[in-house]
Amino acid sequence: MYAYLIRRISGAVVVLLGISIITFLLVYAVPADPARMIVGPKAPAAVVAAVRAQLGLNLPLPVQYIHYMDRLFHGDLGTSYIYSLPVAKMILQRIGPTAWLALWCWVAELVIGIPLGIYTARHARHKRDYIVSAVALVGISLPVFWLGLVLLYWFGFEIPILPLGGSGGIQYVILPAITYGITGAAYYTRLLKSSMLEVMGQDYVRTARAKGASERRVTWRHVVRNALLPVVTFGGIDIGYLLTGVVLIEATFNWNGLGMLAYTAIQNDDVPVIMGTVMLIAVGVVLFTLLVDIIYAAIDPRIRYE
Amino acid sequence: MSLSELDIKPSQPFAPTPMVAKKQQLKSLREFPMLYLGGFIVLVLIVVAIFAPVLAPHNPDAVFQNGLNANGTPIAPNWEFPLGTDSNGRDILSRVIFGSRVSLTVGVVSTLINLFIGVVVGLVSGYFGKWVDTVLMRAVDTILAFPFLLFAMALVAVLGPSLWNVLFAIGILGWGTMARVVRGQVLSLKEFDYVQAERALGASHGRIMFRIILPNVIGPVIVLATLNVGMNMLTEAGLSFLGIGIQPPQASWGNMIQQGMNTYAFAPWTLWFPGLALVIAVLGFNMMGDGLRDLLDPHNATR
Amino acid sequence: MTEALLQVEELVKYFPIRRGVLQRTVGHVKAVDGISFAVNQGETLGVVGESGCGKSTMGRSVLRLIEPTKGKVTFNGKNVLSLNKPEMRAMRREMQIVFQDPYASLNPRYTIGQTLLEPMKIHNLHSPGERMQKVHSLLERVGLASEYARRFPHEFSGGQRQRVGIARALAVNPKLVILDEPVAALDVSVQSQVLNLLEDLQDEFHLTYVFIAHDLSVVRHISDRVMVLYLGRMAEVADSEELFTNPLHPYTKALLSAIPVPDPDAKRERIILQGDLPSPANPPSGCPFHTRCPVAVDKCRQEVPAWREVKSSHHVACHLV
Amino acid sequence: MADVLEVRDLTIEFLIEERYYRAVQGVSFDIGEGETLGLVGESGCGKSVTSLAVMRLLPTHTKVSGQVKFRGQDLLKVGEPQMRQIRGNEISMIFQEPMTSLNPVHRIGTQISESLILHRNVSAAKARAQSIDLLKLVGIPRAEQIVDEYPHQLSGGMRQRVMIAMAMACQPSVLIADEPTTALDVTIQAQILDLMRHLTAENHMSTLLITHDLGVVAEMCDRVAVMYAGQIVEQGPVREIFRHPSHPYTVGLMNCIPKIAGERKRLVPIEGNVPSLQNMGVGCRFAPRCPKAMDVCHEEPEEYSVGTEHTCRCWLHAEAGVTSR
Amino acid sequence: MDWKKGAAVVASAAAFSLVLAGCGANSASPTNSQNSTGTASTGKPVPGGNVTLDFIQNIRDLDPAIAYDTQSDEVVSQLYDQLVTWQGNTDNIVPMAAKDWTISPDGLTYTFHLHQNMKFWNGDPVTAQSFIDEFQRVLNPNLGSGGSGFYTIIQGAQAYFNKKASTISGLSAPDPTTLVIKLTKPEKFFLDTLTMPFISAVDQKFIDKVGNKAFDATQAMGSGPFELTSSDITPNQITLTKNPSYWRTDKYGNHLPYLNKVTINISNNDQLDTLHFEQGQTAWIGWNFGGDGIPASSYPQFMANPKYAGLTQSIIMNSVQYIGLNTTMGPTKNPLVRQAIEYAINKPDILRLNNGRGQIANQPLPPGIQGYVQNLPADATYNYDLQKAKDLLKQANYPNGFTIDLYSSNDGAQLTLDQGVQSQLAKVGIKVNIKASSWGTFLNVAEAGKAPMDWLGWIQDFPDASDFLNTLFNSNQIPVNNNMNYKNANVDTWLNQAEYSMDQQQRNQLYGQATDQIMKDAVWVPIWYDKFTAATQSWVHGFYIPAVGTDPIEWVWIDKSHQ
Repeated sequence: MYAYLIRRISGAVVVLLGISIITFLLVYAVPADPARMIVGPKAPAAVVAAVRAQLGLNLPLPVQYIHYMDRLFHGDLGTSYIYSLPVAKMILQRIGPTAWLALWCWVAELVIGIPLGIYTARHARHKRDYIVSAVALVGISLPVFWLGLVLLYWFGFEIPILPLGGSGGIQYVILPAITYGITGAAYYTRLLKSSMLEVMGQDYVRTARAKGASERRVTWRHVVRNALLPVVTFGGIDIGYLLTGVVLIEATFNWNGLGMLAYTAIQNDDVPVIMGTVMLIAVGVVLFTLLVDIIYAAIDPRIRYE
Repeated sequence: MSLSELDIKPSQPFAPTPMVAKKQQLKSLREFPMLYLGGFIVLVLIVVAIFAPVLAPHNPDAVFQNGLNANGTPIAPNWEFPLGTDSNGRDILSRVIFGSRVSLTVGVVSTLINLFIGVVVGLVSGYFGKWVDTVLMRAVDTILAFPFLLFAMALVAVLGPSLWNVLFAIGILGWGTMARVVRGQVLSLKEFDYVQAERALGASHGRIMFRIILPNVIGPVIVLATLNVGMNMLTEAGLSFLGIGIQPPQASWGNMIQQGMNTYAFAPWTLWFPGLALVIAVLGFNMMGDGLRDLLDPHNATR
Repeated sequence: MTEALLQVEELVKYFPIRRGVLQRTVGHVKAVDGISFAVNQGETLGVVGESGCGKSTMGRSVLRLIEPTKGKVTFNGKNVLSLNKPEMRAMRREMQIVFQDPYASLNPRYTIGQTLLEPMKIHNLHSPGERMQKVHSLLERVGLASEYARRFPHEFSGGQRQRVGIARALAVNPKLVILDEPVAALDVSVQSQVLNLLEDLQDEFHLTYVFIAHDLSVVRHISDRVMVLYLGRMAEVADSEELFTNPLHPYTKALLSAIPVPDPDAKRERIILQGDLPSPANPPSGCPFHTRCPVAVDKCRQEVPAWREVKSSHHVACHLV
Repeated sequence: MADVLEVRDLTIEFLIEERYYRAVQGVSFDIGEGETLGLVGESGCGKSVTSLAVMRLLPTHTKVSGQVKFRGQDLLKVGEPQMRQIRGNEISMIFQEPMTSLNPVHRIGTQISESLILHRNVSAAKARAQSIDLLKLVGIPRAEQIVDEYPHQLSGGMRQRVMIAMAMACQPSVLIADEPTTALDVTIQAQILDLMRHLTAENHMSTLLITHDLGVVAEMCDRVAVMYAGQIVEQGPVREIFRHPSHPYTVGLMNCIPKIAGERKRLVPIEGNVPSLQNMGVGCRFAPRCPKAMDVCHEEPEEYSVGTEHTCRCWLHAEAGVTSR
Repeated sequence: MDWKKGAAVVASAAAFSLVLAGCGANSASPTNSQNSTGTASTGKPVPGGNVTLDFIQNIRDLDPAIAYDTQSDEVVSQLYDQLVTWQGNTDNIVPMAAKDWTISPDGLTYTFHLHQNMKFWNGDPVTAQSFIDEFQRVLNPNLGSGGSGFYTIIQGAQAYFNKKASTISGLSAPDPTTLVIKLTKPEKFFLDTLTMPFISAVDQKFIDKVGNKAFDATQAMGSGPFELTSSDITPNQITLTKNPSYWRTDKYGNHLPYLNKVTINISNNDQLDTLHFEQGQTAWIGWNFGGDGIPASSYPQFMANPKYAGLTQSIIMNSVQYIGLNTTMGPTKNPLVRQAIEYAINKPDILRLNNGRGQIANQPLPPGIQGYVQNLPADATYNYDLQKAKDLLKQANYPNGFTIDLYSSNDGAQLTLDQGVQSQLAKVGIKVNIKASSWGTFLNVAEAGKAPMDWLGWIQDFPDASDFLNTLFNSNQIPVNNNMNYKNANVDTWLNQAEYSMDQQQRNQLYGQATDQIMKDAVWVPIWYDKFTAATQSWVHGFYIPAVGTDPIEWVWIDKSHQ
């Protein structure tokens, strides 16, 4: 298990290195001059030059990359060109709100998706299955920002029972989470349904029935437990997607998290912030994938890594 | 969010047999209502895209003198402009109709790029295994770990926003899932005796990969690709919403939604109609994909 | 004695077991551990053993579908393992294989005709015009109607598919066919049809068979000589009659006695072996069978028994024989 | 002799593409106290379906008619809760594939305990202790450790022993074994058959043994029923059947098996293929493959008595008269 | 559309608009009148209460030396005191930290006398040195202040900037309340530059403690009317609380400010801002400085809603929106082509796309600035005339038009305008490709003088024609500010002469000549001067749109019933 973990982690490190290089190359290809951005258009050329030198922008690209990675290993993600704040500090402050939002978005997906999955599986190929599946499909076909805006308008303004955007406690979470839940639940519904149908055809389910177990016991102890295995894997991947997809939700609901930070950074060509957030989100995705593998091993005894 | 590769279980050797066996059942609408409804929507979409110049009542880019109110606000739906006008005084119906071309092109072409890279990587990775597999799967991990939307934004920002750059960015970044699904299928298929038989007959690697294995993984790939089309259409809209999408005046539903957001408070139709068109189109592809999945699902054969 | 068509010497196939951070090889599954035999033109060699004994791996190693670790395979005077790619491709025409699972061995996307054309296309046999004719005659030869060429595998029963599998192997006119459990998945009534077909084809085309199976009565029926494998090693080889009437190795004896006989009055002394087959990743020292052998002595635990010819063309690896 | 299980006129129909097809037709048999009945036939003949019908484990949308009497009670008529009390308790079952028949995510002990907890209302701790005893009973070494292991950690033979232990947990009166050794190697098959023989004898259990292997039948059964295409074509004491097979199918089966001893001769196969469910034809179902087929075979034969408790569904024996069952 | 240059770089967030600016606008026609204290009087001010406001943009930096974008300056000006400031909604300069000042007759020496007993929030005294410290920070090239260019006219400032001197020789403090500034040349608008927050009183002791760089968007130490209580980029909220010992008073003797607490939420979403205001959550909408008034996405709604009839205020700002035509590359090299484009643009139609929020422009200078030409000569005036445009194109050998790239920022409203231009120019055969991108990318192209055609806006730093004409059309500003690469020897001469003249009459005349020439050469198509509109809640008083500078938060008070 440990060896497996170490192997997985070293694989993850390779992935992160790849991500850092590609990100670095890409953001440095952005046609905007950071030094000019920092000091503004009226600043004399000498000031621009001084800032350029300070940032090490006149060094060759590979050297810049090495410097960047060196600082990275010392926990220094650089300073935002726009906000003149340490990127690490800006990111750290936003991990919490984003994690909080992502968690609830995820919960909403599960809360909507999993019961529907069980329901459609138990009524597979019946009218009820088709209707519920179609509704779930409409959900994933909605652009999240469009739905978000409509919900925001209705439940924030027309019937003002929820806050009009902004980040904060549970009342701020409700609308974004529901929006995300609606637009993502169908993935779980679909996955759980097909997984349950498969498990329901397994021999060991027949064995359980042959032992005299009730339908409820069969469903919950034998079917759902096994059918959830792929859902767990997907859940991990999904949290990764959530971290990356949180941009739209945050922009729609004016939630001040990582997605918003990254998004404004891209709008402003704020290279250190882009680098930092992209790297962090990638680390998050990689870590969650890793975590899911571990959880998977814990709940599925067949997975033996050694 | 992209699709779950787990939706189509790679561990399960994909049995194409039921598909052929089901040919006679294709008549039965009741068996696969999703497939038919989705297919119908997609068909309508394609027809609309092809015959856009015939169907659209106006030139989509034409600015009408009577297309705006005196205070510069869009005109509500009426006989001349059935879906109203946008903030430039252009006919929304015509733009929605022409927008189908862009959305469809983005959805389909970017999916084809996904498909091409994903299938080749998955096939090579799964077939050759060993270090080839290790290297390629690291690449897939990398591509999947990227915050897709952010990265597409950055890429489009660098390349400059245009139709082709948008679909290139979506295409070049979105193949990870496809590669994983194909690889999983190949891993199980290559142990199948008919593949071994091919080797025993002395067939080359290329022949085995592309003539023997590829046709047998095509089922799940088609399902995934169909769902991907809808997904990529949504991604284009997302990029447009974030300000990096198809450049006007070329109408895409994404940039129409974005433009509509600026006027929706006093002209809600500018947001509603392009949004509705997008939802219906994406739904069509999703339904078709789900229907195909059901059709190809071996579990359904026994039920 | 004439030169054997197929000569296998000390064939070894180890699958590495990788472990740890660096995926170092920490051991091997010794699937095939030094097997030697020869098959003469027109002969049928039966290979029996329980699951995990390496019989399938051996069959595939001979054909280089799995690259053997060590050993020498001589076919028709040529060293198969030293052939380069084009030579190997040409060589594959001479040696073919029929698989166990009639459901997995045919490409579901190909019609029967396409499946049978495939070998001719690969080896560029016959003119394209003649090929279809050849397909029809092959189908008829294996007992299927020629119009079946247009159908897909799922339209056929297991026995019919197995006939197609055989026809595919014959499409390149091979000299040697390795039959890897060709009837194991078939019902008894169909199994007998296929066995008869195989016998007829052997006579007609002077084929040489290596017949791999776990069913002893089938092997007895079809083989001239029989080789018994246990954990990747040879336990006993003898002419079919000799082996079944006079088994020498305790494992062979146990195996024979374990077969249920369709005769309620048959009174036989039954040897029930204790325990499971050991893992080929960690085979027992000395004689691999000693852990389950009812007559094992100390020597069996320490020394690997030598491969000896006990009687004329009856070889056995046992200290006690 | 009191029959523990009486099956009368069992007919099973499956729904395939909106039509019902008969998989089993008019099957009748009895199993006495402590008796082993072999149900033998090729794949698709309906033998497994019959056993599942007894347990009422067939999928919904399956029509089952006839009677399945367990100690006089018709199982096809009892309510589902009552049926659950019988399953695993009075009648238990073991299956062909020990790997897939065990739940991969539950421990061995948990799976054996499940029956005990369901039917004996014992505590988890007690169930565990009993599970260990059961594992010992079926000859599993290191039972104390195995009880906490998962199915994938065991070999095929061991898993089948676990299945048997599970089936034995509540000391049922009837054991249904559906091809219990087909997936096993010969030497392991011998072990398992040996174990089953001992357990059924010691516990005086009635057994329905389903198999395609005539050898297994000859070794294990008191009586045998031969099934072909959904019908029992011949039924009788095992010795009778092997000595005097009456139905051409039974004869054919015996002739087409290669022998392990005696003279090697060319096999006499049964020509043709087993008919599929969708096209069974009319009359005797074996007629198309029967070397002795006559004109009359277009009509459905009845079960005729051909000896003591020996019946045969073939026109060749029509003169013997219909059995009185 | 809202690149109001004068200021710095960009901080466009979201797909929503934002503004950057230096300072001020000269009120052309304020819709309501204010008294001398600058409050819209509806009774005697009542101190107390809290308000919430929305900001469209993130605060970039609260260091007065660094902050150069409009949003940051809004806050910075509440936290820090400058020497002088603008009076109410006029462009009169009035005392602030300096209670009075004298200017030597040669215009080179400025002597300021500071108020006594001014204190930073931590109790440290504010002295003349506090201002000198700030001058040194602004002119320290390592700090990267965008304002350094305004102050190199001070004696020794250039040497200090070049690190050839350790102090600025032109600055001295004979006593703690006297500050003397010596210039190298007379400059008519030097006093104007001192109203900008760059030169605020700063507490060097505090800065030494936290470090020059850490003095950022999250901390501040000033002497202004409000104290920074919290500036948290998460959840993007800034809280200002009343500085209880602030020294300024109103005419009733009340100490400013009136409000106890101001909470500013950074929203990034102008639709949400509108909804917040309509729900009564925020006190007013439309920042003078930090936004372009009521957002385009809700402007028609506001103007049509009788509820807000008496609650909106508008002014025409000292800013201009224009299309620049590159004089050194592409078809627009030819003046005839540029003139053709001038004739082909229908300005009222484009203004309509902006919901009429502006006044049609005919020259770079807004009417509120001295030097504005009331009656342009005919050859510098262009009225919409398609036929003339076509004729000119024919003369220029482009009878069938040509293809050209239009660069702009990429926010939603801007794209609408770009498309308007696109469709209008199509009528004379000019095919326009829109190249809209993020601010940084756009400016990188524009400021290299490489955009064949671009849409920009300019808002001045202070109300002087120099800030427009000299900055944007002097050839010494090529390519960064004069990014259409315009070079005309006469214009250069006039502009240079006006730059250092102390005679306003002469300056006006010189700027008029330059304007005529620039328009004849058709360097820009000026489209409109921005109209700025704000709305307040009925319970909010004292808010006015300042002519120059930032919003008067310190003058705002609210009804007792809302406290």
